[in-house]
Amino acid sequence: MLTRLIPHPLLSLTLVFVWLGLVNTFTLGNLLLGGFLAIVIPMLTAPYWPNRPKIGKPLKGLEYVLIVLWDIVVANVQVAAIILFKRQKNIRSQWVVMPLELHSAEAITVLAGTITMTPGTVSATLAADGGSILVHCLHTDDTDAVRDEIKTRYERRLKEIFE
Amino acid sequence: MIEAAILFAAGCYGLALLLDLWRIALGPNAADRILALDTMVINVIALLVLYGVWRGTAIYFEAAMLVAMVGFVSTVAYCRFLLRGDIIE
Amino acid sequence: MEFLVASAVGTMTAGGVYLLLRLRTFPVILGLALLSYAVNVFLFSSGRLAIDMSPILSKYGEASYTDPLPQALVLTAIVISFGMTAVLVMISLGAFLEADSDKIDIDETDANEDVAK
Amino acid sequence: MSHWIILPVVLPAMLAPIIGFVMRYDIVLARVTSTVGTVLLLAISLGLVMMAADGTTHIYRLGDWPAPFGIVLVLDRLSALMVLLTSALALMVLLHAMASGWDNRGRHFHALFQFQLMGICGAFLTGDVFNLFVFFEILLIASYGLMIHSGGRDRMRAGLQYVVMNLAGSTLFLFALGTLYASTGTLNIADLAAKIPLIPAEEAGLVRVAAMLLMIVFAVKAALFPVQFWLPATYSNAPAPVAALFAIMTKVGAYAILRVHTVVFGPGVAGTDGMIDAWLFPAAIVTIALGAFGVLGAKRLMPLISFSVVGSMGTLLVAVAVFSPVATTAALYYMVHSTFAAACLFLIADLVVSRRDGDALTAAHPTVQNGLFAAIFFAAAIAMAGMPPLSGFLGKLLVLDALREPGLMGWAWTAILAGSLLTIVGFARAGSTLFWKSTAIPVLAPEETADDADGSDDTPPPNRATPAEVAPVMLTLAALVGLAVFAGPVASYLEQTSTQLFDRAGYISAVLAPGEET
Amino acid sequence: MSFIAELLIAISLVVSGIFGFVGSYGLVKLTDSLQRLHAPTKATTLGVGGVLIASMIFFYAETGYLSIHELLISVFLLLTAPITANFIAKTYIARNLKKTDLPDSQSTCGWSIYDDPPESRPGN
Amino acid sequence: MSTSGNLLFLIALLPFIGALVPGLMIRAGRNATATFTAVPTALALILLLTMAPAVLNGETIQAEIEWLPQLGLSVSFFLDGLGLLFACMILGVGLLITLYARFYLSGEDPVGQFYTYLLLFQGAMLGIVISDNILLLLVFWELTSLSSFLLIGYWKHLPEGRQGARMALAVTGAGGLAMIGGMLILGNIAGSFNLTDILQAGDAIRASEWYLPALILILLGAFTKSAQFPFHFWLPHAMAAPTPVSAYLHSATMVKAGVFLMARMWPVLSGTDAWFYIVATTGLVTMVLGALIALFKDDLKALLAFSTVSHLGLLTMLLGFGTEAAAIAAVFHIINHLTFKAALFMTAGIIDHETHTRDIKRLGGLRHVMPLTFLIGTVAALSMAGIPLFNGFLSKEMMLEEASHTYWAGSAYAVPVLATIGALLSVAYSFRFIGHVFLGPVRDDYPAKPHDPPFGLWAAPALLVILVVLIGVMPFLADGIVAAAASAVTGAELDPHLKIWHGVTPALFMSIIAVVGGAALLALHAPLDRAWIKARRPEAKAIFDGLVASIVGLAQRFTAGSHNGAISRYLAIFTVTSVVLGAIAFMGGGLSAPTRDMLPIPAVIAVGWIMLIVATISVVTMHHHRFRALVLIGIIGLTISAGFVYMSAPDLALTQISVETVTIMLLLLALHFLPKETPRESPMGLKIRDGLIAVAAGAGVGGLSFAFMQRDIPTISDFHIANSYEGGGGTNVVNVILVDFRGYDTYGEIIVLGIAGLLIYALMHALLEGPAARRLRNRDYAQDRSRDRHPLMMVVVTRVLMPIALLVGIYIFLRGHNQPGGGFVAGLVVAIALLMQYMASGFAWTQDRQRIEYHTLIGFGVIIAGLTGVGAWVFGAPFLTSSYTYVNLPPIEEFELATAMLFDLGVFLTVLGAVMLMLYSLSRIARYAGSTVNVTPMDYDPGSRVDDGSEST
Ligand code: NA
Ligand code: NA
Repeated sequence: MLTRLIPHPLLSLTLVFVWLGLVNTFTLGNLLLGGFLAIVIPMLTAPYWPNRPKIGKPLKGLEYVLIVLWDIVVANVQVAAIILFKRQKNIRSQWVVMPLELHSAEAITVLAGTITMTPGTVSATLAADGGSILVHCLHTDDTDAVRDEIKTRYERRLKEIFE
Repeated sequence: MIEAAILFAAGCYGLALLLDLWRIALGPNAADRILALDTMVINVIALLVLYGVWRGTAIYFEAAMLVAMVGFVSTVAYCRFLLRGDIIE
Repeated sequence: MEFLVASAVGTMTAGGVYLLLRLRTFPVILGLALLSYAVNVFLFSSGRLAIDMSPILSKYGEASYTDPLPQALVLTAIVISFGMTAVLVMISLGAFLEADSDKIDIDETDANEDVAK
Repeated sequence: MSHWIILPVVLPAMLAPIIGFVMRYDIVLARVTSTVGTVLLLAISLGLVMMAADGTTHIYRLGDWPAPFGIVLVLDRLSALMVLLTSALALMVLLHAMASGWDNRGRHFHALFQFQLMGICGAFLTGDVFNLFVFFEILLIASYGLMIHSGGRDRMRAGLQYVVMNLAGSTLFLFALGTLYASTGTLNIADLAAKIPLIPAEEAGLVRVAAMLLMIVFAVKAALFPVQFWLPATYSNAPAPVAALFAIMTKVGAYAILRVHTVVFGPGVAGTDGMIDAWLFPAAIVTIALGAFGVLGAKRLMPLISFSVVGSMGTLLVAVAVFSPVATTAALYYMVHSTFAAACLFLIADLVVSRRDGDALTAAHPTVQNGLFAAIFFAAAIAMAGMPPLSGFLGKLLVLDALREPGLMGWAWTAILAGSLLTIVGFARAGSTLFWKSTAIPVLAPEETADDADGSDDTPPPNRATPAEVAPVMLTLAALVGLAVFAGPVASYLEQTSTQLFDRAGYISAVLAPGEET
Repeated sequence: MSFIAELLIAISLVVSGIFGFVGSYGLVKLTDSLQRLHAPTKATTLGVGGVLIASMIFFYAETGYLSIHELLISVFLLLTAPITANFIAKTYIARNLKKTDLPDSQSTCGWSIYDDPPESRPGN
Repeated sequence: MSTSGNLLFLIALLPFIGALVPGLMIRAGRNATATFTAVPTALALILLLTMAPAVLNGETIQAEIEWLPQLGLSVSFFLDGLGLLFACMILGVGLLITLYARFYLSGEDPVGQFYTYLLLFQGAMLGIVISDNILLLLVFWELTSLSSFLLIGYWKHLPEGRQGARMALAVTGAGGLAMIGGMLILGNIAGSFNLTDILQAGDAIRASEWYLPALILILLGAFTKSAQFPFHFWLPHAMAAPTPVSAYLHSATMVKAGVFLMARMWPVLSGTDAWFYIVATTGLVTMVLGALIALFKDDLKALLAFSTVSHLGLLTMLLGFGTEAAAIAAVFHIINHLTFKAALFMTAGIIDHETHTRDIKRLGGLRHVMPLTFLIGTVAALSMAGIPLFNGFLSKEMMLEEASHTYWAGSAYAVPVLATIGALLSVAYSFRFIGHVFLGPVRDDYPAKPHDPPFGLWAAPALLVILVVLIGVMPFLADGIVAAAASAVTGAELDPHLKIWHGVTPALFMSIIAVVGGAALLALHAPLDRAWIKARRPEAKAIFDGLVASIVGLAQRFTAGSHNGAISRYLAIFTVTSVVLGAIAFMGGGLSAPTRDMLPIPAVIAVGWIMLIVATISVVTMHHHRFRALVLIGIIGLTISAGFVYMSAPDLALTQISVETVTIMLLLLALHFLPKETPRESPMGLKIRDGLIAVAAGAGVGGLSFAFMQRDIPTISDFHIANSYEGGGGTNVVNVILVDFRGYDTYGEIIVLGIAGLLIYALMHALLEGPAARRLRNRDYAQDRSRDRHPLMMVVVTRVLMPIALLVGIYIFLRGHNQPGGGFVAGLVVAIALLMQYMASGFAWTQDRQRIEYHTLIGFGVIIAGLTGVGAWVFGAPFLTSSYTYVNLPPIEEFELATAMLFDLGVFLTVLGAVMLMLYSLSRIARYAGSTVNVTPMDYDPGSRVDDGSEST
């Protein structure tokens, strides 16, 4: 029953925050309205999200977010430096193939997103069975190092969170 | 100080827009153009928020948010068109 | 500023008219799209230009507002031209699928050839 | 508070979604609803004509906002007349569409039809130029749907051209409205009429541009030279009942010229005085010539009728161009007449063409009821060409009589009379080929057709027209006869109508009067 | 408004402006389409982030309320930017590269641009 | 002296009532039809005769009903001597023709139609002669053209009939149209269209500067109708009609309408040099020419037709003389010509009927086999020749008498000589009719074996020749009617004494010359005929046909060339017209001095301007690459939206950007089916032309907006700002205008969208049911596609984004009344959210989970908006009157409820429904084009590898 009422609790919670963010003033009325919408909208959209991803450790999730945010800042500075100061001919871009241990679609998506947001890498495509990610690396000499860092820094954590 | 910073940021984004335009006009391939347009969208979002800060009002916020939303959708649509032909299969 | 707006309207109109006069449906659609941008800005400019005077009434004190009426007219015009564009797109698609040609002019000899095909 | 005035808009606007969205799987239900709605509309418009007959200008303030700030509907004799004309024509066309089965040859005919009526009635009733634009768009988009109803290659291509032309026209409309608002600060017709005369002639540049552009916009709808090119292909490729309904669409353009360019930029307004007439008149003359030449040169029946519509618009606009009450009376009479005449021709053409292999003007096996069709066609052609005893002749006489000013007479009379001659000859050639020459070809019995080894077996043997199919044509003819027989009373209503139209002060004070509804 | 607030706002704006510019500069400077992909998708997110932070501080300093709706735009961009980049990359690959230009997927299937997904489900 | 006689209405109406009879009676057989057709005619004649004594006494009988008083058109009739004469002729001969036709027409001919047309014609003709209103006269005049068109074309399977009918209609129709002009002028000069009034105003009319145009126009009508040179050529071709028609229309009645008109207008128009020279000369020329041609016609009916032309010329000439004596002669000759010519036509019909030929060269000797016909024909022909003791002699004598003392341009001989030649030729062809048809030996090669016809056929001509002889011997019998008619023509009391012997006058000599000369000429006929056949002369029919063909050809070429389906040219003309007329309009006015200072240009705005200009120019230069053009359009939309934000129009910005996105989606969906490139086919000249037009239009529009942006004016929107909050309950004035002040516009606008949805849906069905569907099926859209249709990442992100986007949509909807936003933008945002889902997981999968049909959404939207408007009626307020209230529900803070929001909900639903229905329709077409249906939300869910029991289906 509760699953039917709130099919995706995390989504509902997000929606309440988004609503408060939208109206940008915290009042009881807004909270009630936000809460109401946070229940109604996921109910309406539930058919489009048939499965319910398991989030094993939400606190790990928070840790992951903070790490990624920090990495994004760093990535920006690094990439900015490459763009501004490196000569074109000295930029060595390479493909990196990332075999995946993750199976959850949500986890794979987060990983791919993280790769794109972090140092000098863009996830270009997935294998048709979701078994690996093709990553484009802006500038590196050691593709294995890149792969390993992604594996240890992100994939391991995501595996903990989602599985 | 804020005024100056706003002016600086606006100048940066203005230049950025021109560079985006340069890339869209020259291409050479479609992916470049889509990328440049997407960048342009993001620069415009920044400018809209910047304008809100400058005028000290929040009424331009929705515009920025909406631009973010539709910018995403249209970028995906442009890509899907090139990838699959039919954007809604 | 006024000059920029006016010249932009003029340029978009010129571009729109040029494309409107092309011989295939797609450029014509693009032309009408450009024209509708142009006419929207034109209509908007009939309320004169104003910076940061959005016609959203402030609850505090006196403020001056730009003319809201042309904005409302432009909104109506945008919506209508959206509906029209959708219809135009669909009909041009229909004409293309029926005739197997996206020429916009109907040429008698051309039409006969098509039938012969 | 009388809500009658808005009923011609609200009734179809409420019925159309019900037909289109609720009853969309049941043609019978749609037919019944559509018919009941149109009959009601006719009854309402009769009521409105009676309401307006006493000469009062009735105002309906939408949203209860006073003019010029809100939108008002204005019911005077002219708008009442136009609404009545629309609904009467609509009923005839609807009956034909149902009897001939046209309405079932594609989706959503009835919903589009009701929306079309809503748009037309709204355009006639509004007292606001921007709202006029909105209702133009409604009637146009509905007409796009009706135009391409049931599809097909030629219709689709012609429909595309129709849409493109009108989108260009709508764009110009907005440019004109922007200019108008920018130079007057108002959109209400009465308010414009009050403000524009105050603009001194030497500062009237912008207003003049607006007036001129508006005239071109309306001219596109009214098929005036040089923006008439779209009409023949559109009308001749539209489904016949739709073409018949379109007979009123050109009149919307003429109406708009009458309303706006009489009340707002009318005679005596310093800034725009004489500007419109100077262009409208020669353009109308050329339009007559184009129509007449087209009738004579047409190789197919539907274009022939379409060109006769062009010619009739020319005659109508020649009278409009004078901008005097007498000429306007003539124009109005001719407008009513030519609407029914065009509709009658398109409907009879449908009866004939649907029983032949296309509308080419060549001799073919005569249809089963050759004599009947020939007689109706003859009568309709007489009306359209302006031969007695039907209303066309009286309309033409009125127009000629109204154009007695020495400067205009030579051109106008020559054009109208020579145009009539070419039209008569064109119709005579067409009719004698279609109905007379065909009798030289023996009628094929149905079984012979079936035995025909040439493989022309895809044309079904011609079937007899049912009374229901013939009745609408007869109704249009009856309208023409009625218009001729009761020409006196009709003309006296129209005389009062044009007097009221030219009473600008009366219009302004009625619309802008504060408070009480009249 | 406190000096600290002003300073923070100014710094955020300047940082934002720099990154905004660099993103587009990279777009023009880099010669390879895949390289260009790195420039705007990274730099502009932080660029916009900077303005948004500035805006938040500004409104907090002005009104005393914490305005959080700026965060929504950031969240939105963070969610969508990877997808956008992914699509653009695929578009480039699909239109400009051959299957052999890419390394092996090291999985049971090839890259999804060129290979169909496995027939793991009935009706798929 | 005039008396009112409402019987006139009945008389005028009877033929038209009679026209209905054959249609009913034809079921009862031919005899019944003929009999009952005769009844109304007979009745009318009897009624007419009851009035005759009064008219002969000099009274006029009048009756009037108003018809179109605004024009001065009334149904008014009057009967005077002239009218009486003609009316009697029309009805009397009508009766005879009814009888004759019954026996003449064959069993295969549709007799009912014939009598209907005949009576229509009779009514029209009768109307002409008793009309007291010249506009009414015009009505009947044109009706005779129309009904004669039907009668001439009666044998519709014969090309001669059709062509003859069209020619007659064209010529007499043209004349009729000219006459309309003439009559209108005449009425304007006289100040009335009533004939009796006009007849009083002769002096004023002749003095008017408009006299000559009126005269010429009216005479054009009369001359064409009465087949006067050079319009005479249609009459012989009208002989394709059945003989009863020829006898009735083309000898007795219709062709006399022109003569009648000249007689009718005689008091008004005659008496001037113009009248004399135009009318008399035309008549004279026609008389001689007609007679000459008649002499060489071998077809009996053609001979009679040209003889009729000649006699009509004679009448015209007499009227042209403008003297009272001539008028008397004309009136008398009208009667005489009627009697002998109708009899002759009937005789010709009998001969044709019996021998199956009308070719004089194949006839001869009929005297022996058809004695009765011979008798009738000979008497009539002798009268035509002007032989004494027959009535033709009397009036011809009077004509020659008048001619003998008429001067033409100072010459005393021109008219008498030519008149004599005319008479001579007339004698010749009359004798030829007798000699070559009846006299001579009996031939054995008649196409049929001739004998005298049954009584029904010869009765009518016999009656007529009895009149020929009676009047010829006792002319005083006609005194009364001729006096009455001639008095009516001249407007003077005339009392002619018709007698056989006028003494030895010049006319007698001329007559003798004519008879002797005519006989001599006939003797020389054979060689003359050979010479005539050899001679080259203009063939009127060929000239006319050539003229018509060239006008038709010209019209065809012109129409096909001008309306050639080249919409791009139509649009070019439209644009040029707008620009040129706009410029002219502007230059006729002027501008006030600028009142506004221009706003400064910040650098970023200048950048925006550059983007807009570059993008626009790029769209134009790169439009051949359609996809690229769409990307560039994206820039324009984005820039304009940003510009709206800058220029205080946040609502516009929101709307513009979301509409633009949806529009681009639609264009992309459509482009999928269309060619991806536009061929480069415009020649350079065209490009330059279009470029010039475009620049002119752009300059015009830009200049216009630049002009008004520099000038301030007071506008009505101060009211809106002042009343938005108090009256409309909202602080977003733009939104309050949209849903309240001008909610009616918005109502219209959502209806446009609703219609668009309907239309697109209907069109989709039409396409999928037509040949387009086949084309779609055969087309392969699958080339070089990427293999991933529904990428995993997109699907996952959409699952989070869509609910957020929906939330944003609701937010924008709820705040619209007070802040930027509203139903329209909200509808688009929600549509975009759904669109995201469609793009991620595909059409079919998403559609399967769709619970509300888009049709229903539109319907509800339009109905809700409408009902909100109608709801105001309950409170006695006009449509769309809004009301609002503030609700205080503790513990929630106060919030506003406004009916305008309900209206906005209607807007929201319609927009959402319409957009989705459009996308749905396009997708259905795409699916039809061969895309397979996906059953899963993403291409492949890697999660399914480990836990197959997941609930993902
Ligand atoms: Na990125
Ligand atoms: Na709004």
